[in-house]
Amino acid sequence: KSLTIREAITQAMDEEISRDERVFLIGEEVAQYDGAYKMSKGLWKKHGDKRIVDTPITEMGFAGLATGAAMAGLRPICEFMTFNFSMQAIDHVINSAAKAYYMSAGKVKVPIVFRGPNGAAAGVGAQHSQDYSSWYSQCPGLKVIAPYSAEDCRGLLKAAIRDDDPVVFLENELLYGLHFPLSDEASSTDFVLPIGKGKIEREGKHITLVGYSIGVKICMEAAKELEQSGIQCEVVNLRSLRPLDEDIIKNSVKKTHYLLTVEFGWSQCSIGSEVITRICESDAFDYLDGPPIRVTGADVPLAYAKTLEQNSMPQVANVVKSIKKILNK
Amino acid sequence: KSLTIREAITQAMDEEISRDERVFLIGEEVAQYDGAYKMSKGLWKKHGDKRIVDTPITEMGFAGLATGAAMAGLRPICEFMTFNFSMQAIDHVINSAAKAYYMSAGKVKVPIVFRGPNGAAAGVGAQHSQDYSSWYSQCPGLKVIAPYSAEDCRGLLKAAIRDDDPVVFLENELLYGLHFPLSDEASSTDFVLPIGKGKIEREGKHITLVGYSIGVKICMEAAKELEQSGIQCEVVNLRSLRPLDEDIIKNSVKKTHYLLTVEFGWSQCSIGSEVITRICESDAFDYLDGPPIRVTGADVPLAYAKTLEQNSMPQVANVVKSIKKILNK
Amino acid sequence: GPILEYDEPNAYKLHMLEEGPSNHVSCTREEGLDFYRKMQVVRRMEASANNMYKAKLIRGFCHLYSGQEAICVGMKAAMDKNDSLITAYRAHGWTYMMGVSVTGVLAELTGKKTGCSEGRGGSMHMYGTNFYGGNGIVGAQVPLGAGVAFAHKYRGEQNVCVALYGDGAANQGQVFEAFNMAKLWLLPCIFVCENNGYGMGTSTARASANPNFYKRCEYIPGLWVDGMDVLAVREATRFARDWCTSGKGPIIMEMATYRYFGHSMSDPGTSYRTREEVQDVRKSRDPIASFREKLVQAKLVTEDEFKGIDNEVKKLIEDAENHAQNDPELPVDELYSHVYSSPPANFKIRGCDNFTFKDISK
Amino acid sequence: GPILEYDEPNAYKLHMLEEGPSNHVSCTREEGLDFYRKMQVVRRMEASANNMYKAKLIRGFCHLYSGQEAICVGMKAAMDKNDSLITAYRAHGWTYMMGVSVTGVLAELTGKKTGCSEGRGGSMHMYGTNFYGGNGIVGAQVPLGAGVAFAHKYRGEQNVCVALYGDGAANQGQVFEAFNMAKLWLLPCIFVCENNGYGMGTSTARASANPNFYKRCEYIPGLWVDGMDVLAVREATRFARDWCTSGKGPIIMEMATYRYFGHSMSDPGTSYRTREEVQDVRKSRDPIASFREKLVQAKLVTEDEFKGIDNEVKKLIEDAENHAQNDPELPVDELYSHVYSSPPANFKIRGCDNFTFKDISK
Ligand SMILES: Cc1ncc(C[n+]2csc(CCOP(=O)(O)OP(=O)(O)O)c2C)c(N)n1
Ligand SMILES: Cc1ncc(C[n+]2csc(CCOP(=O)(O)OP(=O)(O)O)c2C)c(N)n1
Ligand SMILES: [Mg+2]
Ligand SMILES: [Mg+2]
Repeated sequence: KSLTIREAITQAMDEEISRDERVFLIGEEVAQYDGAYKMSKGLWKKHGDKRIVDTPITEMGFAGLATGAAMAGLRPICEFMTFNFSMQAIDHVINSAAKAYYMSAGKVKVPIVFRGPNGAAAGVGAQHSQDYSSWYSQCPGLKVIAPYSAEDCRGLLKAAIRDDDPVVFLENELLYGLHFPLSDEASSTDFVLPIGKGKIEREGKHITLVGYSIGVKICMEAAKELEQSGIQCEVVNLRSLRPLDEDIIKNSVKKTHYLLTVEFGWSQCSIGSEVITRICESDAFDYLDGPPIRVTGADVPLAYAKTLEQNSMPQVANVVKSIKKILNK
Repeated sequence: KSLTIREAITQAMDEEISRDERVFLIGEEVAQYDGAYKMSKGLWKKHGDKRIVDTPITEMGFAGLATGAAMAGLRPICEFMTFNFSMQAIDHVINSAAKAYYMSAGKVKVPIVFRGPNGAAAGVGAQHSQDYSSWYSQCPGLKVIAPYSAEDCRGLLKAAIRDDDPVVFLENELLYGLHFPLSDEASSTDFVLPIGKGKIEREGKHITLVGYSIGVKICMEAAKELEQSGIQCEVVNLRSLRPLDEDIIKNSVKKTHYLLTVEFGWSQCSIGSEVITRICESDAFDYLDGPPIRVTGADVPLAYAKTLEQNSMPQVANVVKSIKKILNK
Repeated sequence: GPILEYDEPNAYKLHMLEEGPSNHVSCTREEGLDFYRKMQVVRRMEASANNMYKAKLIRGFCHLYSGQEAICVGMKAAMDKNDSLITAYRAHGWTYMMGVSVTGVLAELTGKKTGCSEGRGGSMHMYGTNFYGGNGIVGAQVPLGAGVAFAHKYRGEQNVCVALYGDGAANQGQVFEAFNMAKLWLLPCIFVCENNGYGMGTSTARASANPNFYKRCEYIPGLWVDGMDVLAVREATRFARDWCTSGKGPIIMEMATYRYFGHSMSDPGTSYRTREEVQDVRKSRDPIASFREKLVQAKLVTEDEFKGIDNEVKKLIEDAENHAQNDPELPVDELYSHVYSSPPANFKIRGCDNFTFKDISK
Repeated sequence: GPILEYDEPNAYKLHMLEEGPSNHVSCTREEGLDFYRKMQVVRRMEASANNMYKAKLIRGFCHLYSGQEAICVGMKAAMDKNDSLITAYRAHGWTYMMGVSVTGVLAELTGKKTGCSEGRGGSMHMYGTNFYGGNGIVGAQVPLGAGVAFAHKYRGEQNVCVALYGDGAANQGQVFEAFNMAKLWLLPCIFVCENNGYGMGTSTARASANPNFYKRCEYIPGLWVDGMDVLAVREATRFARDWCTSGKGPIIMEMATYRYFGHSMSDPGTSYRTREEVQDVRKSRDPIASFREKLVQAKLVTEDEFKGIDNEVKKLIEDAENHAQNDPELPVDELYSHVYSSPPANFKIRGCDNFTFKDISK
């Protein structure tokens, strides 16, 4: 059985909205328009105005409203049309949602999911292409998920909606239409994945590639390409960025002795920086036989023109080249 | 001659406002009230309504307005009462200010300085204590400065105001009242420091401590304490977080073979992560004789109560302990 | 029983309302005593906070509610126990009125374990049943409050959420965003602007192009209320509550009030207004003194009875102050708890260095 | 010379204005030809963009201005050459009117070096002299525009900034924040809401509690304008400009208009409105056809003359299209330039991996 990412996410929302009366979806164009990227296709028809709520274009307002509703016991799924617009509302994500449980000594729970596409799509320019992974993952109180496959999306979005803490769920528009196989188990309405656990997407022994979201795709493609040169890459799909599954990376590095991270966001203070630093700070440091390095988005605002754009985002070639360099091949 | 940080910043603004007709200060309470933290003491009296502008409490609005004024050729200093409130306006800092020059192929310059206290003050709780260093430093198009001493503040704030690019200038409230010596050279109205260059605050040969802002203070104190145990720490004051002065860190690490970073912000995707990763990716990696590690704020929202608060922020003891561990002393 | 009653012809001004609350206000002796007592508790509690701040027992920010007591007491008197409320950082009075003990408030200010947020929150971050804080971000509580109202409506409850904000906060864009959604969706939300004349050091005239806060929204009815008259506040709140629960959607109230102290403890509060201005309000509009006088003149309560209450209140505050000063802080280790409500398995929180970790998984 | 003149009794509605623009509008033959030509250029330019998008020569977002031409042409006709302007992402028409060539626009859409942003910006990010974009963040351009007006005032210039936004954008809080500062400081800013009935798939009635956008601010005068009548637009803009430059502060204009295409190219634009609705507007309110008809009826211009212009315009567009299709993209290396205006010494920009760096210091 195969499923697109879009279908996986729509299904996950549909199932959880059906399962729990308190769950509702709120955001711009999520109801009557079926979502700007059609992520809520059919949900308004099926669940109606109460559960699927179109908002005015006022991110700060509706993210605040959704957060307030969560404090009062509902379980909103708050869609940002893209996470670029979450910057308008980021104070509510951080100061209202992430910190409330702590500041209130546990009196105020905020079970909310902020979701939507994050990072670059195709040809949408600098303002619409930022990757907020590292910003959100920096903040205690939040859980942050960056799924890759359909299984990730189903299992982790359902888990996020059921979770009692605020969760930021970072999708990727370029993946929405891709098909992924799905096991029977993962198709069950009861299927959830644990937040905070990564997954070995591919086993290998020569180098550990760590990615998240669309970065995993590049890792898998590079791994495939390098197979021919006899290099066996182990690919770690982080799935969760907070908590970060340090153990899975450490164990892999202890086996392979080399580490490369891949992401589409900017390099400075990135997830890659964090992964590499965690390894340095851990006992896995002594296992490193070469410098751990990053493949990331170029350190520029993203240009619109196709060639410029492509060359500002990690490609398989960047990964292959980097691996060959560190492995001295 | 000695000067407080507060005086250094007020002076720098005063001099630049006097020097260039296009420079003005805008923000909440900056004029008639002399600044919430008295950072603009006397400036309104001296320069009047046109140059020192009190705003309503509307961060998104006035940061946008200031950015527009910069696009149109003025050179605003936009004060955030604290950077916590810059979250309301962060879309303008990033999408309007940082990306405009690139998106317009150089047609739209945005010479603006966003400044104010960043990170924790004393007993102000979780919402008022966040360190935004790594968020801003991640973004191309911005220059990001985090000064430590009075010399840093004078030289870098004046440079920032004269710079043609948008600059984020991250001060620290806990440092405002501290006195620092100031050389004659640094007292000159023409004194500016280059953005993008760090400074060796203290020479040493056993380990490199890298800090910024108040982190440098902790490094200096730890270095002093360890001197007695015969450990000579080299302290790098980053000064600029973007661009980051990689060379100064690399050269120091090549000399000392050990690296420790200190900052008050949260650990994940922090400046420390970036510094460590840059070293790993560079030729200095091979010079490391032990794991590079971080001292950071604890991974929690900051509590109000004094003991909790203190223990959530790096103390000299954390640095000393960490150094002794890595150096096996 | 005997009642206090009088006409308050200038207690309200209306915006987009055909009819307003009754100008004839009244209360029973018991109510009168109760309101007086509560206003006194808030007044004395803030005086205690003021003292403890000066004695350096309270740190950071500390925003006193003194002068504004009639609002929390009058409004609460008209609220249902299942109604909700959210306010800004000037939260002590409201915290008490929403059911937290004086010890809960004062011990929070001194950062003690017995504080209502266990000392984690401080002055700006206090919470209680149906009370969503305390918020340090000017204006942020307004959409949050609209969201709480959304939840009431979603569940079909006959309850309202009261969302309070200052005259300074009234200019924040998110307030208008909340107005718009509240009106579109007819949310049972009472938006309350506590207009005390200043946002920090800035007078309403310098911050707001329209300083008539009850007329700040062209599609939501507004009600200006004399916020120094506890009975007018109660009457107006009843009206506003009825408006919302009858399905008409949101309403805005502007409470004309004043703050006696500086913005926070570090502000002497005299550079942007005169001492005379403050004295004037204290003399002519003080919500407690004026209410007391009315009760005395109506011969409902004697001066002796008031003294009795005052003494009681004094004791209550002293007792709370004792706790606030002598109760323990949370143990240091607790800094790691309550970051997450459901921590993932094997989750360890990092402390300030790479050798300090705390396992918080359940 | 001969002129076109007529009365437009329904061209305006006023808010907080005693007097409005003249209902008697007129233009000379030369002006008439000029306006027609410019509207046609914009219309055809968008048609070309539409075609090239379908041919996959344009990527990502592409928001067409078709239907709204009278606004950019009419407003520009009343603006001084030193006046400034900023708009949202529906920017092609305005970019052309602010002095960028059709090639500058179309080649930007195809991502070519000859595009006005060298292909770095795309549909939403075009700029020109006194033209501050194109902005992809709904509402963000409004305070930016107030800031440009602030700069005009700061320098004592007799100029205004026009800040345009959509009906959907009108609910963004930062719009109200900008209104407030503009009024407090009497900034020479014309806030223009281009009300085309929909923000993406949401009608004004579903998004705005008050869909009368000229009456959205209770302290700034407002002017509703028939945005399909180029002469009314010009007349109203003259009025608004005079208002601002005479020191009275900001003014709001609501331009009643319509968009013919979907929101962006991926939106068929038919799920939230009927095909009939679109056809109706095209037939009865089209800004170009109706203006052409008026000029013909007034016997100022003959059909043949119009055909002549149409042919000229067609050629202009074809030529630009040629450039857009055949001009080169920037060399890949250019992706590193224009990140900073004054790059620090020895500054190297990192590419996608640790083996790709570009030294950009001067
Ligand atoms: C978003 C934001 N901006 C600025 C501040 C700093 N600040 C705290 S209170 C305040 C004044 C608010 O005045 P008002 O809303 O009138 O409330 P009052 O203090 O009078 O109760 C300011 C500017 C803040 N906490 N949050
Ligand atoms: C802050 C923000 N939120 C959401 C979007 C996505 N978005 C782009 S255009 C648009 C609709 C805007 O409608 P309107 O203001 O009426 O302008 P029109 O498209 O009709 O010209 C939306 C929701 C965005 N670009 N920015
Ligand atoms: Mg106030
Ligand atoms: Mg529209």
